[in-house]
Amino acid sequence: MQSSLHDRQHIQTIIETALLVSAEPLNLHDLKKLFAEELRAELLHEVLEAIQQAWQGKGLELVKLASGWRFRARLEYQPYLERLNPEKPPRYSRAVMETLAIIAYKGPLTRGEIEEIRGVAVSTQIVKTLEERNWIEVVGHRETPGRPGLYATTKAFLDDMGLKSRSELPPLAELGQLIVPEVADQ
Amino acid sequence: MQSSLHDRQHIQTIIETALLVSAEPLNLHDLKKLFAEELRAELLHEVLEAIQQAWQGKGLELVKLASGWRFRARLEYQPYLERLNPEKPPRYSRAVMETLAIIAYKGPLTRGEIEEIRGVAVSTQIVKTLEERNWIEVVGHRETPGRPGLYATTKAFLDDMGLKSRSELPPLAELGQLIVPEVADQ
Amino acid sequence: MSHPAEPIALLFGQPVTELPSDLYIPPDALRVMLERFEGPLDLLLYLIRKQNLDILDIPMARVTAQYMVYVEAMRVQQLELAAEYLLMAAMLIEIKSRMLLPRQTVVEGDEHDPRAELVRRLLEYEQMKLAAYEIDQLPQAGRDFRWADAWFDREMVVQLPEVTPLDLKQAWLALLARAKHTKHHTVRPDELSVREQMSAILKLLAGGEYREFSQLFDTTRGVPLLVVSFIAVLELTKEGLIAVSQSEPYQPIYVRLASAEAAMPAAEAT
Repeated sequence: MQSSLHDRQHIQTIIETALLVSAEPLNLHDLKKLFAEELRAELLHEVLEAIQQAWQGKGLELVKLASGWRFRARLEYQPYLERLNPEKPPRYSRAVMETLAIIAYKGPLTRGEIEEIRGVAVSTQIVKTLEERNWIEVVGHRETPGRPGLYATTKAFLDDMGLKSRSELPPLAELGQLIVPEVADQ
Repeated sequence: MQSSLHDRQHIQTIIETALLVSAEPLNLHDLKKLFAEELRAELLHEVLEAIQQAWQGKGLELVKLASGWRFRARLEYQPYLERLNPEKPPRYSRAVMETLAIIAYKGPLTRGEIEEIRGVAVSTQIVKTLEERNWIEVVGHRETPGRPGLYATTKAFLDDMGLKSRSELPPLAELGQLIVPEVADQ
Repeated sequence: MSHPAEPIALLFGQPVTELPSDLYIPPDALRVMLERFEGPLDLLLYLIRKQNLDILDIPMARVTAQYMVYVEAMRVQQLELAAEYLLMAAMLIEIKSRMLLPRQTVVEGDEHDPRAELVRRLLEYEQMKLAAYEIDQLPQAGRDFRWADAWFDREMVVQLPEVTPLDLKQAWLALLARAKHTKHHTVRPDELSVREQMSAILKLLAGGEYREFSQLFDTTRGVPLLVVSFIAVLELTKEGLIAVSQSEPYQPIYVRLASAEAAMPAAEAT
């Protein structure tokens, strides 16, 4: 009994180590290859479960994928790991930013009204991008033909901007004194 | 106190996770980047030591190398892990190893100077093999005709040998007592 | 080849035991053997060791004689490599001839002893050869141990673009610069809260039901907000977005979405 428990612990350490150093997921067939003796699939499953248990509350988790088992960083640690090799954060296109600015400063207003200000069409993709980000929403409908939706920015948008209310948006009052360049820069 | 202990545990888990997923050794500077707040180097050292302690008797060990800290499988698990990937990396030829040793102990030096010590030409293939392994690199040029490149070993070489610095290389046999071993021991 | 297996040369885990013991060796064996040496220094070291010679007092004649036999074999097989061996042979012969000459002037200061130079090179090479062996004995990544390599799934977290209020202002400015509609779109800060309040009221009424007018006002957040809310209601009415109704004076005022008027009957019909 004593020795079998000891063996079990040893098997578990070997499997855990193999999973931690392997660049690819390992399936049961791979794991069996680690040992000279034939291991029962049942035992392997028990050991894998024990490893999962042992890693509760740690930074990695043992996950089963289509191609096998693999350790990966838990979702909640990703933000820290991202900092190690920060990828350049993606940027929204000018079209998205302008649409957002118009809705933020002038909403609620319809897509047609946004297009009027921008002078160009606002694609469905732009609206979808901002809706999926949960930064804009339809808060009502204009009683004109087609009953177009009225877009406004959301509370989540203000939260993400670190603002308490829309009145905290950078004031545009001093615009009159600004020398507006002929061409939108860049 | 309670919360500081909790923080400490959290910091430890984050660092451990980063070290387990990193494809490169992480130095203190890297580890600091994981956190938004400034961490004291002293605290980091304590945490690294705590992680080393926590992995006692497990399949991996945290080692300090030339370019930072990294987890590796303990040597005694290699026989098991080899069963997974039976293709062993090739042992380098004596010509490669002698060239490497000369660069490690006498570098930076030129190819001509290596040839002088070896008494035989150093083929381009040898240099390429070591460069591709990222074990040697050109660190400068000798200001003689042809400006030959000066080769030195890299940090990656020390890392791969599990060494912190060149001073940890096996000590050279003393010239006076240079008695060729009767038997190539092992 | 009479000796039992006993390694004589360092060949990294492969002890060499089948080396010829003297000069009388068939050329084929020589060829095989010479391939195992890393050059003339290596071969010379072997010969010195093999004959149990004091490395600091090399008997040039014997070593050179043997050496020439090897070199001859090399020359037949592999001319390119032989050049280095020939160079060494020339050096050995030079040393030998010097020693045969009577020493006339005793140590002319800086006249260097070619023997000393050879010994220095042999020692240095031997040192490096041993060092190479030692390095090869170190546990090596990939060969003797594996690095940890757990998975960090970057794709699991979609990185969203970051936007700051200043970016918004920039976008707005660019817009204005392009449209040259500066005057039309000048927005005063206080107007912002009105439009924000308009959104809030529209959301409140989104269900389509009537709301009591007073429900639109949050009395706990100060007079300015009440005023702004009131202006928002007026603005929404003006824009035809909401309908305000009161059956009789002093009766509660009800508000609902203007669109609900069109929508309600249809809803009731079903």
